[in-house]
Amino acid sequence: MIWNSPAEFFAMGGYALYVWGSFGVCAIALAMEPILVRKRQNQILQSLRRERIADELENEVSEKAHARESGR
Amino acid sequence: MNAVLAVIRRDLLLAMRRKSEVLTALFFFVIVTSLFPLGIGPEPALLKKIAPGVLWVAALLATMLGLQRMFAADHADGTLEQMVLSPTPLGLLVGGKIAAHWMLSGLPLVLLAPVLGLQFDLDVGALGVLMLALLLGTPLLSLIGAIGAALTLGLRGGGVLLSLLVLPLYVPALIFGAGAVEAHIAGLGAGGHLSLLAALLALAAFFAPWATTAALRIALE
Amino acid sequence: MLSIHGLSCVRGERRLFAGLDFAVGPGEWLHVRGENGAGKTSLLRLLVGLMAPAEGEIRWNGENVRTLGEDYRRHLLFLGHHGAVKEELSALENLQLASQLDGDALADRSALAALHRFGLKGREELPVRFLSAGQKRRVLLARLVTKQAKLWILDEPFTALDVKAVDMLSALIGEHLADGGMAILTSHQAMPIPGGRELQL
Amino acid sequence: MNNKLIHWFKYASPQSFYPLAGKMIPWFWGLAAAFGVVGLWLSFFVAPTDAQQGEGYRIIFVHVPASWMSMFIYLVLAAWAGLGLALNTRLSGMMASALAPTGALMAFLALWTGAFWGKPMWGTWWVWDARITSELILFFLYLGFIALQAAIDDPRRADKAGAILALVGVVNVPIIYFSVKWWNTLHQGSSVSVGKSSMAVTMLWGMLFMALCFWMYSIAVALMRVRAIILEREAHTEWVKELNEVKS
Repeated sequence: MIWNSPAEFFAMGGYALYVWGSFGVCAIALAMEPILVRKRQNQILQSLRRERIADELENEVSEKAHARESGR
Repeated sequence: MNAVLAVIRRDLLLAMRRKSEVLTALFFFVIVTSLFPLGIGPEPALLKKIAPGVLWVAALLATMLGLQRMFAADHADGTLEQMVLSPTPLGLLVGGKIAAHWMLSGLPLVLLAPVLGLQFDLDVGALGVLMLALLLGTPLLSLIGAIGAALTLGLRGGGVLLSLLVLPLYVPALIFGAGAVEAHIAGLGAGGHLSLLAALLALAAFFAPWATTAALRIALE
Repeated sequence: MLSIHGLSCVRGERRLFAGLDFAVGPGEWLHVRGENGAGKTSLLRLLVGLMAPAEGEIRWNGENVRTLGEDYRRHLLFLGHHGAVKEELSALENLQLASQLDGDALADRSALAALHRFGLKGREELPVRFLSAGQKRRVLLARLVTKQAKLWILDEPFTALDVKAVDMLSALIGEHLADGGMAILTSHQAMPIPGGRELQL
Repeated sequence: MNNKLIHWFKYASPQSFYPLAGKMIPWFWGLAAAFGVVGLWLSFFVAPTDAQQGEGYRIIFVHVPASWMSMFIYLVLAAWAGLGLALNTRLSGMMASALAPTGALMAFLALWTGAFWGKPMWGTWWVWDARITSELILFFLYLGFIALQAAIDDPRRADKAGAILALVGVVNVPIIYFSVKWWNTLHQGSSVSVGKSSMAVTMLWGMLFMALCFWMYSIAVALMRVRAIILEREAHTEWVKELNEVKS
């Protein structure tokens, strides 16, 4: 093991800002990207679901109208 | 071949009828290069050092000004469709358009550059190299620019988009073009830079009309 | 002879037409009709090769026009919505440059004759932007006289024309058909030219 | 042979690729995580302190993979774009558009970590070094690609126009690299020699594993994005309406 204590690990031999600045930004970026993509996917799925519900409602209405007419 | 000459002649004729467009780009070149000494200071040694870069960047931007109009007018009035339907291969006609664009935007810069170079205290040899570099480099700018102009044809925000697409591709021309003059001033000889510029020009002359043609067909569909 | 086999056209996500079959032989003409947005212009653009068909083939004398390329375009004259007329140039220059684009030089004599036929006498040297919309249209139509093409494909050739010009153009198409030419055109009005068939999109 | 070709074309249709990609994504996430854990362990706990650069050198464990991936993704993007242009398959264009944002992100990370590496090593955030400058221009090329596709409404035209731009770019990237390198040697003043110091073998292994992690990550994210793009473009089709995700 190279590090004697956690503090030494986080200090990175005096390069803490640079090392953690690089790794931190990479970690944030690589975590954010899939979240944003997932959001995009959910948005499109949601609009597709709404379209489907709208279609179903339309069908129901027309079926009811049809039933009323034939019942008469 | 007659058709290619006809394309060039028509574009030159049109430019003569609306001179302002050509002259605007030229004045832009003159003004931009004249602004630099005002911003940086009149020290001759410094000006001499930055002259090649300034002249080249200004030439780059001046060429950009006319790029968007390269195909836009022909697209709007249906001439482009007639060019696609002409029995002459579209690649050759596009080559004619590019040649005309160079004669209207590149060639005047080549001729004007030595005068502006004097403002920056360049000697006669350096002025010669500058002209030669621009002579090889400005057709390269027209060729690469044509691809961008065809890709952005008829798009919203086309002008800004065009510069975003084209300027990064201009980097080699800028480096070798300005580098030739710098190398000459430094006494290293401009031969290497100029031959690389010529090689790039040959490469672009071969590929750019083809890519432009493909992009135009896509834009017309 | 132009023949179309199972042609379909898709614009964006919409299918404009599908499975279109027809043929136009020498001396025949086809009147393409349909509502706005039915795909008339798209059909013409497919026929001249500005667009690629989604399905089907267009053949000229039995060969696919995609493989024929310039051998097909040489026989073709297409006049679209837009004028393809440059405002800054005169009628004469427009006509001559258009011919040169096709690879033939056009003598002053025949260019002037064509313009006179369309009633542009005295306006040959005027920049086109000083002409009226109908006169600009006539400059364009003068191409019909100067270009020797077997197949004419005209998109709304009668728009912006007065009665006299309409008659003149009808007569011109009639002559072209009598010479063994072919024509395909879109138009909203009925046309008194014999030998025609209608295609409803 | 012919059978195989048909097999591949089957997966080239968005309809059959959509569920396939869905099944592949977790695997690539798993691989990315596994390589990432090993890579981070190697880069922080196994790789020794560098004799010249101290602990600061550890930035290369993200910097090098990011710059490799930014270049590699551009090549893959151009390959998909060329394939789409040649074979007219719809999926190719979608793959190219799905890769572009990830490639741009990698180029950005390469520049960012490069700056954070440069500051302690060379005393400046930015150096006009051939590699860094080329990376910057690569970043611009990505932005141009994304902007061009965003400006075109018709997805088919966007695919084709993007493809031409990507191919032009791929021809240009090496030219740009060599021109910048040439320019850099002429201007001796700012040239920097990146330490050719004897790299420990464990450092190489760490870099390799981190690069594999980035690679798998890029595939996973690109597949996720291509699924979203497929849904957006095929929203009107029957098969999308019959998907389980949509029904529930």
